[in-house]
Amino acid sequence: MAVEAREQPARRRLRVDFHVLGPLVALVALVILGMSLNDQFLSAGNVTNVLARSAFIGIIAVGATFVITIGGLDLSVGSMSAFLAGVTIIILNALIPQLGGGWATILVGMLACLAMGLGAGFLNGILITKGRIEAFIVTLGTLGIFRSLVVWLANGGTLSLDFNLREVYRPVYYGGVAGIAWPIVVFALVAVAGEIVMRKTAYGRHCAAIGSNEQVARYSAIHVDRVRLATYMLQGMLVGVATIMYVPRLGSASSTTGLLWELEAIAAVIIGGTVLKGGFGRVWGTVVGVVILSLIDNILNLTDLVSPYLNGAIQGVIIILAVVLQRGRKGA
Amino acid sequence: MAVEAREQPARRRLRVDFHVLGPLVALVALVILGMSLNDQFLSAGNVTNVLARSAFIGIIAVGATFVITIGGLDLSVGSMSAFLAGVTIIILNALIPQLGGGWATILVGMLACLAMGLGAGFLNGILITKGRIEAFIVTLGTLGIFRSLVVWLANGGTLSLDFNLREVYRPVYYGGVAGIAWPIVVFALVAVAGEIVMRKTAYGRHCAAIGSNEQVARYSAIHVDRVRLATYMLQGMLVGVATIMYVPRLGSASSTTGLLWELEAIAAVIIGGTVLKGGFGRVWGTVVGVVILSLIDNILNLTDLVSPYLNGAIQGVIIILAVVLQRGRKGA
Amino acid sequence: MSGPGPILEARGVRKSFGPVEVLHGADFTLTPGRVHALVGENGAGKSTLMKCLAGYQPVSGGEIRFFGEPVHFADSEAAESAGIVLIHQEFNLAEQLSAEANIFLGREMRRGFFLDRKAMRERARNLLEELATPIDTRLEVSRLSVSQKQMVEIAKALARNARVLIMDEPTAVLTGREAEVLFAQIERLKAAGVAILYTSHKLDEIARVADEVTVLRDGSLVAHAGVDEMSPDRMAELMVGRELSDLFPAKAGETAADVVLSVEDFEVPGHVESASFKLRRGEILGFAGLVGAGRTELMEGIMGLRSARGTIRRSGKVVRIASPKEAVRHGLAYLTEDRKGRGLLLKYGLRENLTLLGLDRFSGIFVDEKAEEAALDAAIRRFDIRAASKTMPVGNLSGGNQQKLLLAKTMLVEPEIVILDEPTRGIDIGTKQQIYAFVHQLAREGQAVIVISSEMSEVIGLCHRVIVMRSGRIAGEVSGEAVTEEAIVRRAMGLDGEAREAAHGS
Amino acid sequence: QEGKATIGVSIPSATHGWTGGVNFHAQQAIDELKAAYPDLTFVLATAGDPGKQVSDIEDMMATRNIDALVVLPFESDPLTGPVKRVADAGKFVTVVDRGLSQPGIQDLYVAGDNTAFGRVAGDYFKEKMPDGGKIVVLRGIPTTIDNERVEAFQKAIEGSNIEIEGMEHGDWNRDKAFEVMQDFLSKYAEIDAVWASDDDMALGVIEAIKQAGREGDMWVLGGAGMKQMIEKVQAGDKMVPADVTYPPSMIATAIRLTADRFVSKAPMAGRFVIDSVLVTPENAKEHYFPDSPF
Ligand SMILES: Nc1ncnc2c1ncn2[C@@H]1O[C@H](COP(=O)(O)OP(=O)(O)OP(=O)(O)O)[C@@H](O)[C@H]1O
Ligand SMILES: Nc1ncnc2c1ncn2[C@@H]1O[C@H](COP(=O)(O)OP(=O)(O)OP(=O)(O)O)[C@@H](O)[C@H]1O
Ligand SMILES: [Mg+2]
Ligand SMILES: [Mg+2]
Repeated sequence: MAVEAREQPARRRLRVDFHVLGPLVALVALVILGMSLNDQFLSAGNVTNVLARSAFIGIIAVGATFVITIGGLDLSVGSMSAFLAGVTIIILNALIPQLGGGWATILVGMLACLAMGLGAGFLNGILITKGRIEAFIVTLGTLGIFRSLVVWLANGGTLSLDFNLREVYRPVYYGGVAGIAWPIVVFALVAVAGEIVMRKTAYGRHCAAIGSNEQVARYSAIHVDRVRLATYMLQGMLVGVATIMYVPRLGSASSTTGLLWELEAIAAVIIGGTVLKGGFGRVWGTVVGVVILSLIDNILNLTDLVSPYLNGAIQGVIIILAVVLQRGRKGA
Repeated sequence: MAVEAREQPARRRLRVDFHVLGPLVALVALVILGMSLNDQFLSAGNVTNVLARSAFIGIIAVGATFVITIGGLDLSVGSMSAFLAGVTIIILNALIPQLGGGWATILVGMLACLAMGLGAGFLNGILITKGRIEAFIVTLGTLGIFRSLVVWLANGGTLSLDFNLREVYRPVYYGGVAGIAWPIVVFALVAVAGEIVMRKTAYGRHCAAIGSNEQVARYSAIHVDRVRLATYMLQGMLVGVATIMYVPRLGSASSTTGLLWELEAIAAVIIGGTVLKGGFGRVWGTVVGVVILSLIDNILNLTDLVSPYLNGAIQGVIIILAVVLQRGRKGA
Repeated sequence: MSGPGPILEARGVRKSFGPVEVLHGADFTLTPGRVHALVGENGAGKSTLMKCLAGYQPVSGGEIRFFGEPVHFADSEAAESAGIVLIHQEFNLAEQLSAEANIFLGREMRRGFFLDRKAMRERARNLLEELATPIDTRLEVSRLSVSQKQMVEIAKALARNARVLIMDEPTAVLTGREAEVLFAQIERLKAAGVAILYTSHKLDEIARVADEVTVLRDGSLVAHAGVDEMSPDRMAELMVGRELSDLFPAKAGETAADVVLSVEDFEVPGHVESASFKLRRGEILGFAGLVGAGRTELMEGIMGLRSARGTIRRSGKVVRIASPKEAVRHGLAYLTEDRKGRGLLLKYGLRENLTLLGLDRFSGIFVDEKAEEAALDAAIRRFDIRAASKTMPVGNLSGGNQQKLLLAKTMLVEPEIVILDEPTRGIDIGTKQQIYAFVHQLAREGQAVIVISSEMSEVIGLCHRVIVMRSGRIAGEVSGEAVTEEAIVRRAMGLDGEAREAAHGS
Repeated sequence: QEGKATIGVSIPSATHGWTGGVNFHAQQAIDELKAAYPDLTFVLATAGDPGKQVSDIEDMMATRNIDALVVLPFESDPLTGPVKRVADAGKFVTVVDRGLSQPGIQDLYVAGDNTAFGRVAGDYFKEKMPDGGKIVVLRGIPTTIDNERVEAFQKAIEGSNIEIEGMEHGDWNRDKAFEVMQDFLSKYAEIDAVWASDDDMALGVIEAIKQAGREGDMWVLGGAGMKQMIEKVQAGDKMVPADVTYPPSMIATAIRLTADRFVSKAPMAGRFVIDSVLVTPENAKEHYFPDSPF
């Protein structure tokens, strides 16, 4: 929020390049650090782990990139994911008697999860556009609502997927195609699609225009409210996709599911170079941001350099450094 | 972030009034609700409890009003408070041998707490201004850092103030003057001072100008970076003030101290009518926002209307409704 | 104080943005008590030279002298404390702050620790009254009209007690009447020994206020003379580099073609009441009126940009237009008067801005960037847009070129009915001529054009028929030979006898 | 290599008093064992949510080549599958405190007994209030653990005249408990006792009671065995007549037992239940650890 403005065009050229390369530089630095700390770091197993688990936040963060680009914010994604996971599990368990414990049930559950994601996004979106309430407040409110509902549904405990069904569903997280785990495949597809939508479609252009200057967008015959609503629905749907991948990983939902994902997603988006105040978004940057965040956790597990109490501090320092790298050397 | 835009001046007049009255209307509605649900609601004891509790968040939120007005954000306030509380307790305990267990020690501890608050704010501010890093990222980073440090200092447990010193210090939270508890007095003073600074001083005006249009501020010979740095330091100092009031309450600091205060503070600021994207701030609105949030908890505890699992949902709904009231009836 | 020595000079000033040099060694002198005008085409480098003089941009070569001594202003603040004040071409106001706060921003009056709000309000009110803009100084700037904003901007500069006042197209958004108020202030400042640098594309104004004139073409000085030695026509020639024929093309006769748009009993709450008018094929219909008459609001209402009531017929059929998109679908397009706030995305490049309104023409599933590029090339040719690069943020374009781009954007949807709100705001005289020719061509081809303009000569020279608005109502209509300044002003003022007195400008 | 082994320890991060104690004891045990057996390597990871804990375990498997895993599951259900995979890979698995949802996965189970925790507390209430009375209850973070405890408590006081007036979540958080108790005190003119269900919460509750000046009216039962609370019990504090243990040191027991498996080759398997016992002034000494931060 601080940056930009001051015109110093001679320097700007350089800064722009750094801005593009920045997240990548930070990523490479982290990979080198990881390699030097542990020789298993680049093993297929570890790389798969890191990427697969970043898929949830990653898929959500792609949606968040759009939301932030239109100048909005969605704080509810983590709770929404918990809520969707909870209801999906309830639905799946309930369907077993009718549809049996096989793929039919799971497919219906998946569709339900997507549909509910769209619905939850619609709720956020309609309150923001028609209700004319700040996105921050709306999604802070729905954050509480979704989180409470999942606790209530779970009666304060945990909602668990039927054990046999879990075995059928498992490969969706743990399986893969051509040696690549499904979550990675789905994340990659979502990211590529997101990047294309952002850069190559009228919708992406409209998002940037609205975030950049809502009035200009309105005067340019853009249905501002409609685009905004669509964006929150897109975010909701992507939370649904993430949840579909998440349920087979842990097979349960509780009050702690998806905790603070919203913060992680927003952080990834900003680290990736999207502007928090809207008007400019970069999906591939978000992907890099997500992987950076995921790598930090992984690297902290690779060594016992510091007291685990200080993990949070190291994370904080690395997040700041990753963004400093983006800005380029100040003096240059 | 969504709102504004479409000019409808006939209606505008009305909406502006609602915008001014909105938070108050919501507050009054909550008070009426509280009264109707429990006859103890307006008892001196309960009113004192609610106001005294809201003092910490309140004092911090006054600072957050300035930070948000300049177009910034400070996510670190909660952890900062925990960190300050932790270090202050360590200092206080360490000073007893030299200065004895009396007010001398406590005064030195208070000053140290304020100084460290200023220092922590300076750290945030300097990274944002000189480092040219987004406030969101910087304060997300320092959030992790402060929180980790307090856990580390407490060895994962709780830092407790020396028992005898605590008895001396206690009145700072539990005592009062003319029947009004100290936290309420201090909160009121900070709020009044904040409102005056915001409205009556050049600094307040410069904050709004920077948040509204940084370029214009720069062109108007405002030292943008200096004002911004000062604002983060002000925020840090106010966190220090809040912490001074907090320590005597339970005499301890741990990893849970100040958890999610940042979110509550920001929510209070926005409910109070300050614009999240900067450019306009209203301290008295923030005060109302803080009290609203505090009342919601209080009312939920005073009644058994709903399953406690759903408390979060009710909170969410009321937060949204409180802001809807600000917008006025859409149809009107 | 009004000694003859120069106070601020540019000596061989060069300025480059990246690889592109836009000023190639400019010399320029400001003398206390004199008004030195700077004229030139859009993108000639006028604003750039002014920013260099006022410390907003460092020079790349040459030097700035202050009282004969070379100076290097670190920033605008340093220049301002030396008494050099610039009124920007684009608004430079914090929209969410009050007019009073803007006027004193960074230079607040204080009483001890606190703001002396009473004194500031008093002074702000006086300043604005002197500028004949009696607005409530507590109003948020975002709620002011463009001309009111400009007056606030001028008041802000006046409040700074400048020794050198640099004004970048201050009258672009003012009517003749308001410009007169400004000129009176300029006279006053001159008498007080202030050195003034003045630019405008309204060349007759130059003749009116300036003592000397410098002509800039493509970043180089081409002439400098006393104002008596250079007629507006000569200025125009020097600027453009060729002789200019008549500014306005010959008007075709009145058309009796079919009505393409008819508006009945139209109401925009708070702004416009019971407005009715008809627009024919091939017609250029002018809308005149004083500032705040509600012309903009009427058009925005028609375009679905404001909530409004009333009947709109498109070629006889009643249509409902609830959003700008529907308006475009019905063949209407609107060029906003506020290019910075409502027209262009300043941080984006030319291509994105050009196609934003008509983006569906360039997109199936994906946006066809090649087609966009082609459209941009065509627009650059057709509207003579001068940009150092096609990818530069349009915020860095010269003001006039921004306006041309905005016009290109509006025309890209090939509307049958074009509503142009202040179409030549900030456009140089050569380009103006092109735009007028362009409007005529549109009309000849059978499109219908509405022109809202505060430049009386433009309305008179261009339009077949003129509707005059006053306080949100249609006050009258003149057409054909009857389109004269007097007739318009009389209706705009709602007066009869005083009409002649009130006629100025043009 | 004989005696050489890497032991992974995965625990929740120190987000409240009890988990803080777990962190402390885990680190202590690791430090001691490292000093005693240089051939043992330990990998300690702390997680703020179940997802992160699963990631930690995955990382230990992929990059740290652990031979054994000691895990205190954040929640039983989500950890069951991942821990099973560790066991399936032939690693020695010790589960602490919360059991997994499927039986037979772990080699060693050092179990806390949440049901006993609630029951012991409930029995104490019944004993202390033979004629019944009005009490309020502060619950923890809504989780299975909390549910088990509260259900056991309710079951234990069934049939007595003890009446639960109010029950709210204090989230095992001192500040939150303080505020909830303030409101309970406003709401109920008559409260005879409080089941705070956790020592951290109990400390907040006591503060609120003191503030209201109703110290004489009611007593408080916490839980877990925090140093400060044991001190109060020992000192015969009227407000804190007893406490119920739920020792965070069970993690140390588990780590030591697991290490033994590698250094002494003792066939280590089975189930160790760490009982929840009532601490009274009589036995308080046995439960007092002055060095613990908890
Ligand atoms: N910050 C900038 N970066 C790059 N190019 C710039 C920048 N500012 C101005 N230019 C370019 O410099 C040239 C001169 O612009 P300038 O604004 O000085 O023109 P002008 O004479 O004021 O024109 P107008 O009459 O349209 O206002 C233009 O080609 C413009 O695109
Ligand atoms: N005193 C005032 N207070 C608040 N807003 C005002 C005031 N006077 C005018 N306005 C605003 O100014 C606008 C009308 O001025 P505007 O100049 O756009 O009208 P116009 O008829 O289109 O004239 P022009 O096109 O010549 O500027 C309206 O948006 C109105 O809200
Ligand atoms: Mg210019
Ligand atoms: Mg207008």
